[in-house]
Amino acid sequence: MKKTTKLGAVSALSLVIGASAAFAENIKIGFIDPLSGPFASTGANGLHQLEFAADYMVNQNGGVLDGDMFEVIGFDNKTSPKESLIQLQVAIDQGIRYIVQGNGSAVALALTEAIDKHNRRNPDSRVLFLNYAAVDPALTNEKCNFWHFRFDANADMKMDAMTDVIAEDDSIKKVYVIGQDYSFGKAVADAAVSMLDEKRSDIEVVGNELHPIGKVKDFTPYSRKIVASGADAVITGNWGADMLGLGKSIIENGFDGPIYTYYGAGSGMTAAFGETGKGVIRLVSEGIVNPPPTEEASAYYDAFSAKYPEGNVDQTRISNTVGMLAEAIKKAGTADDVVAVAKALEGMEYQTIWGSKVMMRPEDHQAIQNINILNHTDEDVTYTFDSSTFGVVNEATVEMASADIATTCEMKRP
Amino acid sequence: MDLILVNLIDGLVTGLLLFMLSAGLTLIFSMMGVLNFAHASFYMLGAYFAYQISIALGFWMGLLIAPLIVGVLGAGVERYGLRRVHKYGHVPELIFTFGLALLIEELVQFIWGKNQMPYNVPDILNFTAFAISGAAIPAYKIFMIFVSVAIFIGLLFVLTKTRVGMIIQAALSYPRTVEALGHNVPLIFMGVFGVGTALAGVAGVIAGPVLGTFPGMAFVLGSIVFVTIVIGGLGSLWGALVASLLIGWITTFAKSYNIEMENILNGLGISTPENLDESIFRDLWSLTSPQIADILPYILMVLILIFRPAGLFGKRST
Amino acid sequence: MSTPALELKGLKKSFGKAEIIRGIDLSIGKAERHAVIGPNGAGKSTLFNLITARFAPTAGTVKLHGEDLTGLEPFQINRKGLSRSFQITNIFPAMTVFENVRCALLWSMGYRYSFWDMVNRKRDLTEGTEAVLEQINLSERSHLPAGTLSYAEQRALEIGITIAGGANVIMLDEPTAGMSHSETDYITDLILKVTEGKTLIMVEHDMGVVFGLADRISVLVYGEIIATGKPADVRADARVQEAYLGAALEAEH
Amino acid sequence: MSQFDPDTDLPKGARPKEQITTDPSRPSERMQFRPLMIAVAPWVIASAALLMLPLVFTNNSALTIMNQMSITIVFALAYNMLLGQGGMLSFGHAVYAGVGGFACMHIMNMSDFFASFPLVILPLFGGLFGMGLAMIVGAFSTRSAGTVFAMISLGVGELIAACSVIIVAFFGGEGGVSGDRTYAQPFFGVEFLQQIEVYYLTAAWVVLSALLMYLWSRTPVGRMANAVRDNPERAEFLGYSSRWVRFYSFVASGFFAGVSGGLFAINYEILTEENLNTASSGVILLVTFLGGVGFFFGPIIGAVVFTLVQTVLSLQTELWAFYAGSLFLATVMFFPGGLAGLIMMHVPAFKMGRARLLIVPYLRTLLPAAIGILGLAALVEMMFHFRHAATGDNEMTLFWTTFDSHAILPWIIAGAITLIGLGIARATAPSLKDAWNSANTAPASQTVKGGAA
Repeated sequence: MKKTTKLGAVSALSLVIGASAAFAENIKIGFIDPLSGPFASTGANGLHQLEFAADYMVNQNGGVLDGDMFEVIGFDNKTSPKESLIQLQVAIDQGIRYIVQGNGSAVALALTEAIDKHNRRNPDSRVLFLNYAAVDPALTNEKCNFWHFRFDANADMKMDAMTDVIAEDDSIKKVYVIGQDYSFGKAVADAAVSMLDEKRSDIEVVGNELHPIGKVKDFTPYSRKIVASGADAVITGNWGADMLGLGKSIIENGFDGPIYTYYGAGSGMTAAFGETGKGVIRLVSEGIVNPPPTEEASAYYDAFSAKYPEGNVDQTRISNTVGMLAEAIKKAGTADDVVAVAKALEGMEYQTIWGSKVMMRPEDHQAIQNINILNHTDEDVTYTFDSSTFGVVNEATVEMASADIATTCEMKRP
Repeated sequence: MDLILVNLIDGLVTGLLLFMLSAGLTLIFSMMGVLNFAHASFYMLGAYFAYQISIALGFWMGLLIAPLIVGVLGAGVERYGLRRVHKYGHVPELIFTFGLALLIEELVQFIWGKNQMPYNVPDILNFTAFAISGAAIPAYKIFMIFVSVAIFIGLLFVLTKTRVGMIIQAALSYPRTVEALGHNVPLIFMGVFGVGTALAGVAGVIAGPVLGTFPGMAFVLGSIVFVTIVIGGLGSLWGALVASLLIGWITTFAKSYNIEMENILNGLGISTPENLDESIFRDLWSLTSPQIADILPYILMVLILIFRPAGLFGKRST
Repeated sequence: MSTPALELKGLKKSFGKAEIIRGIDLSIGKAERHAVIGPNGAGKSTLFNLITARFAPTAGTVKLHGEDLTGLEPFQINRKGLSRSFQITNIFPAMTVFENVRCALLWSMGYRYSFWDMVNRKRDLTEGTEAVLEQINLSERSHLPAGTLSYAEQRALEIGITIAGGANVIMLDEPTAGMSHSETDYITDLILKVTEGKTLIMVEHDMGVVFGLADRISVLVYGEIIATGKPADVRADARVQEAYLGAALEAEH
Repeated sequence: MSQFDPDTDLPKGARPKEQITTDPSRPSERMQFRPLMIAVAPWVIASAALLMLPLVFTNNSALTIMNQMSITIVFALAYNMLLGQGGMLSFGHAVYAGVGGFACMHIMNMSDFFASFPLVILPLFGGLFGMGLAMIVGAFSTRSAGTVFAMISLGVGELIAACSVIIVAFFGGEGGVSGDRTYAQPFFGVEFLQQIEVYYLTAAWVVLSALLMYLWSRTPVGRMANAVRDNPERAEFLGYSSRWVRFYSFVASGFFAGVSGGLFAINYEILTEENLNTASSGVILLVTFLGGVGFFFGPIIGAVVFTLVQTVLSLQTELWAFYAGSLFLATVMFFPGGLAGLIMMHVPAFKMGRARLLIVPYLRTLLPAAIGILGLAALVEMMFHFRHAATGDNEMTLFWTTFDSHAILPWIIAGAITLIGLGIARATAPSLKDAWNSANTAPASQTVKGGAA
């Protein structure tokens, strides 16, 4: 917040007098995500985690290269692709060469194309796009480009891990797939059906449906169908209010099997699920906070909690993003030549503070890492979320998940 | 089928909740001509206030006090805001409520932050009332039905049996005449606005625990409330009730049964194109009723406005 | 005999159970000045609204120059040469006086729904508007918003709007209602001047105006015409005197 | 005398009884008595300003923001053809801009066709598609004005917005439809690779569209739109069908909305669901109203101010929407004519040559008021920081000053500034009022008809 305000003032001033603002020593990282509007909570939490990671992992260790510090600047895109593109331009004009974004595949798709075009048209001010959470497989497949790096596992990889776990659970015979009616929701559903069929053809998909995104006020009718179908497990890619609404409604209407989710924790959701979600909500994610994997991780989390008592480290990949960027800059020996930094990132193997390894696959700039299935509970939770007594505890780990997953990416390198 | 009965109950809950919002709005709209875009914001305020009160005094005090606060706030908005704008005409009034909705959302975020609030069903109601062939009906839903019906009966009683109600009914049809008879129309406006927003507050209090208490809850509700009162006919309480229930049931049933467009079209004698994936109408063919359930009320509204602009129960053209 | 300018046959109108117009037959010749009089609530304004298709009749027909108007919209009737004013001043208050009159000229001058002509670059429009303003003595006021005019001026403007389009059948609904003596005289002269050679049908309460202007008079009582004829004949009609005129005539004599 | 017809006495959406519009016809009338020069002058000045602006604001982000303003200007002017000139309140106008834009994106992706003509005419296609959709919807929605029209526009807007995620073939689902503008035929060697080239293209279209929309308001059907807005019944008795007049306005508005969509497509090279949704429709209503619906140039001011608030102020503070909401409320409560109305309030004083009487009183009242309001904003920001900033992050920067938001002194200073500023403004307000009255009253020696009412 502090930095946002200060740099905002500078940027506006430079805008008014029409001067360029590329003078600082710092390595600037532009964070373009919603900071106002309905999805502001996720965006603001992400910004806090990024600022903290930059501070804790880089700046407090003396920075990179010759003591250059990471400086995170927040830009509010209001979840709008249009605003994102405007803010991208503002960020580039401020001398920012690293763009971090995660919320919303629509925004990510708009940004990756805009950055690709920008870099082609303006070789002097090229930027890299570090995507920490937009999971649309297209970003590392048909829409891939040299400037985009994804530090999260994509939707298919997460589904691969999720179905691995489901396949091993013999009590699951019937699965219900439900999601939001848009590209990501459809991708999740398609992946679930095809992968379940491949791994456990005896599992019956008793329901597969899409509901309007962000428009459903009451999920009861959907829950009724799920309960009536006799499903043993539910798979959903829902996020935000749609996740909470669906989850609460399913449980309330008498379902007690596991609900496998992509985005079922943090941002107030863990607190809101509370007791009702215990033992029901399963989350597919990368990175473990419970049980604490390493001492380093515990120190990191404790420091974060001291700074943001109400915040969660619910996206460990953000710290990986910062760590890997710092490594790449060190390796390239420059922060200004983003092509060199990108080349350093390609194929990098990185030991995370969370006790696992991340490999940036050069073919499609997709991070390969462990994927975990976490359980929402209040037992044995060291680090709880949302100032509640609940948190997510690791239940199963898929090592270096989908390392060989195919990609259609035809990377064009400069 | 048993599911029909379950859906009837679920649709009833949705419809009655909608009714609590639309009842106030239809009175406000038909009396004052104000398209109150901030109505859903008062619903949100109801939920947040109730959450805050429930932390200290429990759910029941929240149910009692929160709507009162919302109503007083609403009356204040009418007295110090809308009344001032009223003389400029209806478009400025509408813009005023628009701006107010924006401001309330921002204020809520300012005070309570951006996350969802852990506002939950009280323990005493947190059990399954009964189950119909495996589908659980939570006790809280029964409670919601009771509250809504009680409010409807109360409202009907006030409007038809009391002196104030008579004046309001007269003011609905002939505002100037009522003024000429020496009634204090501005005071009635303020009262109606206050009561209308308090009703929205009640809806927020009881809906918050099940539908979620978050800054976007007013936005998610959106314009469906306007759709309800237009379908029902402006100024008609019965119309609002019928339209609310209609919308509740239509959306519930559309979501509960996967009616596929392909079946409908085939039924109409149109055969599925061979290579569906390449057809430009492929999205139309793969349409299912749950996908469009929430836009059905809008289709219904447009059709009604084209063929019966007064709405189902309206006496005059909107 | 030539076709009458306006011909009503068996015209009826009910609102619910109340029959307001109970079968009217009336024929008004070309260039005739015809007044419709009658006590309050006799249905005079309703009759006007039926002729101009503001209301749809329950039964009967209206013919303009022999042409049946049934089922036509007000604007279509206007285009056939019938124009009317209203009992309550009905102008465009936010527009200037000039603009009011010019709007009334647009259709008749053939501009229709044109979106390629610039109104202020059209000499014929400007001159036509100025001519009408001249006729109604509002040239001085032409650039004021119409809503700021005095009541009598607004009535004069309304008459101006009504006649501007060049209609040959003019209907005026109580043009002098609520006016002082001098204002009434002013409007009466104006009506005489602007309806020269046109068919005029007017509803009026002021007997001075009626007998000063009208060639023929119809008396409407409870939705029926009880007498039609020259002023002198109507004045002499016993039923009329009984039903309506008695008091007024006595007061006048 | 009652102004109201007892039959239709009730408040209606588009009842013109207290129309806040000031008549735009008057300038036109003046025009005929004045040389063409004066009519043309504003357009020449505006065009010159648009040409020169990039020399002042050189960086790309400024150009991007100015492009965004231009697009909003075209859209807001198109919207005001409905709201201000035609008295029709639409809650779903974004769909016409959006569909025009989507059509342009699809044209961009038809590589052979797109390569056969220069990019500059692309917005024309957007306009035609916007117009086509407006003709379909207008066929049934323009039958009546007021609430019926408003609600149909809302319903249709919601339907088409919902289609955007369902009909993927045309709207591209969540990700939208994207393309590359540079594949068009080069226009005199210009390939529109750079922001500045796009800026001039957009600026040319803004001037052209604004001019056409202005001229439209001077045509017979444009004049009758005003007449129908004020008094549809009277218009019918002048030979015009209210419905058809509304239809023509609606279609023209759809055309220019589509043009703005085409410009959007060129600028951003992507269209998504947000170009169609009701939030965008609501924003354009607010923008238009903020600028002032009663004046042709009102929406232009609204578009400029709103874009600044949304894009530049949001860089400063997370609370930008809070300030935007307050701005709308203040405008609607105190200046219902919008910002343009506020400016035009001063015209009588200028005409009488007495505007200079206002300068000193304005400074005396508005300066302290502005300082007071800034103080208030500072308090709000401090409160926000106090409540939501990270623990230990006590330091905040406001108005180029860094301080500790948990210390008492900054609060006292901000509070004092607020109180003193607003206090002085309040104390000097009566003298401003007097000055206003005297500036708007002609001196006794001179008689001016119909002075300031």
